[in-house]
Amino acid sequence: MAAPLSLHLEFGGGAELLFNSEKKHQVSLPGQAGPWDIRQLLVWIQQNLLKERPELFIQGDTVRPGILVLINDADWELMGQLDYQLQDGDTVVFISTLHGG
Amino acid sequence: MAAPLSLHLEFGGGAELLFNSEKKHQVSLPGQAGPWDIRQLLVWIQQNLLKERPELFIQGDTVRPGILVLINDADWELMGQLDYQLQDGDTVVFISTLHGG
Amino acid sequence: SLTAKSSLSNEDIMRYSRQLLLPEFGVKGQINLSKTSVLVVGCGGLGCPLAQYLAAAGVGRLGLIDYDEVELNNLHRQVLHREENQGQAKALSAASAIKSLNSTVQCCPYQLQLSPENALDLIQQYDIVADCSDNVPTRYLVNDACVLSGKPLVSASALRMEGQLTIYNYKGGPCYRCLYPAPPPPDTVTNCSDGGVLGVVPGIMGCLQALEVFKIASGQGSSLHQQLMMFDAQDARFRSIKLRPRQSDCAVCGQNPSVTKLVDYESFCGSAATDKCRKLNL
Amino acid sequence: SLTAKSSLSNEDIMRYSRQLLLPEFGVKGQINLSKTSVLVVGCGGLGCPLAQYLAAAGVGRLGLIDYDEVELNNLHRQVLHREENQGQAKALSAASAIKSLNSTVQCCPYQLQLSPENALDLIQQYDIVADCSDNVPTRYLVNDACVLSGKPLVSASALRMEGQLTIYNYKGGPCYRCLYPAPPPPDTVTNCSDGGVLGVVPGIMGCLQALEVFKIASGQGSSLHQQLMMFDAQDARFRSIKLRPRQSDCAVCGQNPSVTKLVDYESFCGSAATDKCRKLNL
Ligand SMILES: [Zn+2]
Ligand SMILES: [Zn+2]
Repeated sequence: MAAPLSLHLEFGGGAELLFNSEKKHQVSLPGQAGPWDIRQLLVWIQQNLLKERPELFIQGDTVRPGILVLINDADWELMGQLDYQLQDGDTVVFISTLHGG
Repeated sequence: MAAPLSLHLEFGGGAELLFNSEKKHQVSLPGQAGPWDIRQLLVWIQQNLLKERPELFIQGDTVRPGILVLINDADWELMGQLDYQLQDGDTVVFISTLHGG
Repeated sequence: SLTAKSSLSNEDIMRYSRQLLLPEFGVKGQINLSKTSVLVVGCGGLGCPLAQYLAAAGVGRLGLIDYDEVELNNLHRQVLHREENQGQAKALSAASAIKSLNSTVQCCPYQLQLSPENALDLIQQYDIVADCSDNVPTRYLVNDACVLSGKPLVSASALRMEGQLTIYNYKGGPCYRCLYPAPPPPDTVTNCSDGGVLGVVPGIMGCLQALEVFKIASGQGSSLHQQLMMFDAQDARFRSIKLRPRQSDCAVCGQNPSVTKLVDYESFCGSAATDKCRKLNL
Repeated sequence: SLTAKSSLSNEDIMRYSRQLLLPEFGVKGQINLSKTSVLVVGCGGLGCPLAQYLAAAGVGRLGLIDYDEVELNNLHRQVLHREENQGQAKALSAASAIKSLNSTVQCCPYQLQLSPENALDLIQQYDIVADCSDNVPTRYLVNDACVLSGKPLVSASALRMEGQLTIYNYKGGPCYRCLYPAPPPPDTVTNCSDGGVLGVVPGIMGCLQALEVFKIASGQGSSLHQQLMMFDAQDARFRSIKLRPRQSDCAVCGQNPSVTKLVDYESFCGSAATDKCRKLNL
């Protein structure tokens, strides 16, 4: 059983509006048998942080189109996407793409 | 006798013009009996990096007026100034103030 | 294309003297810039400062596309237009302001909606494209047209107190579809007309966008290759993100593209190519 | 001072609708902004974009100081001026551009050199000062006058491909003299007229400077308190530095100040208050 995991979550580009308009969240994920990955983090966010209209954030087991996920300032595509195994102290950012001009 | 010290030095705002127009310098200070401080670093820079006109960079035992020194993204005044003891991996930035508009 | 220029006139030397002094730029950079044509898609909050600084610096030719007309609620951020231009075509209003700033720049206003029918023809006439548009279908359209024409796309956006800047289709970096293969659900899209925007935020992003266009045009190359720059005005913080490279399975820039000509982007996105009423009734 | 405004006209609501939508700003922020007066010291590369965006957003009163006249070599970065304004006073040229963008802003052009004789009188009439000047003596003069009058000073600078932005004399943070107690040796000072500047760099810095003025004026407060923002255009990188607080031994804002009235800043700095010929023969 691994120790609890401390994460720094950020939401931006409008995604924060689904989280009480708070952009920064310091969270602690409970210890579990194996490591936490992003797929599990999304379920945790949906159950613990997301206040309303989850379909505006999650579709199926991933984020909805138009949200970019960044792990420690890198595109999650470079880090293994849903399979990335979270480390204590990681920063994960969810950014909604802006289209205005 | 302490191990050699690896430092990341940066020059900007025009101060880089005294260093071959190179803004970033990865340097290694030789091991010595006690710790290195900024006062000693300035002497080392003058002897090893500074190509010409040292008076445009150093006056007495400190930097000339109009150059700001930053240690790991903080004003050196907050860090003990000339007496700050350098740690391996530190970033030290020398920025010339800009006045143009 | 532009007449090849191999030297600067005396007036050019006087006008651009402050940037000719820069070792990174110099006479060669100025001549390169004067040979470069840039297409600006959208003369709004981003397009105004971008066009203003590119013209001031002496870009060769500037195409200005906008189908819309100047309204009073534009003036808090669309700083090329004046009160007296209300009701006029934005493309013409912007072109007239540009001319009074630098009459030596060739300025081509297009009062039209960029569409799958006209986009390739227009984009093929330019070296660099700046996406300053305000809606999702236009962003996919501009991206696909740039990939199909092989043009670098400098793309900025702004909303509320945030901004984003990326370069697509440039030196092995991703295109817009590599990052966003599927369009966002129309319900999740907020435009400036419903979300609001602080005027100086597109000002900052349009200036940064102009800087990258400028660096590509002068021959230095953009430093935002395969990067996304994000700006949060509330805490005055910038963050640069390393992006994925070009994706081999991308629908338009991948190895076996399914998009080989422009398509119907309003249907694809389920929304109209305007920031005024965001949903399309299909 | 400005007439106290407690509500917005219908035209205000139309014009500023896109920023009234912002929860951080809203009607209260707009009314606060309309009650605020800002003094812009210098109508050059920084002052032009700053004045442009503050006026567009609806600042109450804008003072525009510049002793100089528009020259051709200004136009690559000083985007409020037009070719036809060459030879005119910059303060008047800028004021006329501002009026055509937003006629509801009170605009006060001053064609004069800010000096120890007039600085306090002028600064006392404004709530916030923006230093957009181009030389060392003026920067010390503006600083001391702001400290003696208790005004926040939003200060930007640009040279070659770099920019800096700080807020002085604000919420316990340092003043310019706290950071730079002694002036730089005149030999080490490079101005835009000898070092050059890429035009869009003061564009970016002036817009960021306007943002911080805007945040102070609307009541949100600046996020650059006791911070220095540095920009390197070559690699499109911003860096924010934590600065020292107000220094108790500062000559002007310290506990026993030696500077209690304005002094002769050209003598103090050994250079003239212009960016044209940098050395003063003493
Ligand atoms: Zn692609
Ligand atoms: Zn002080």
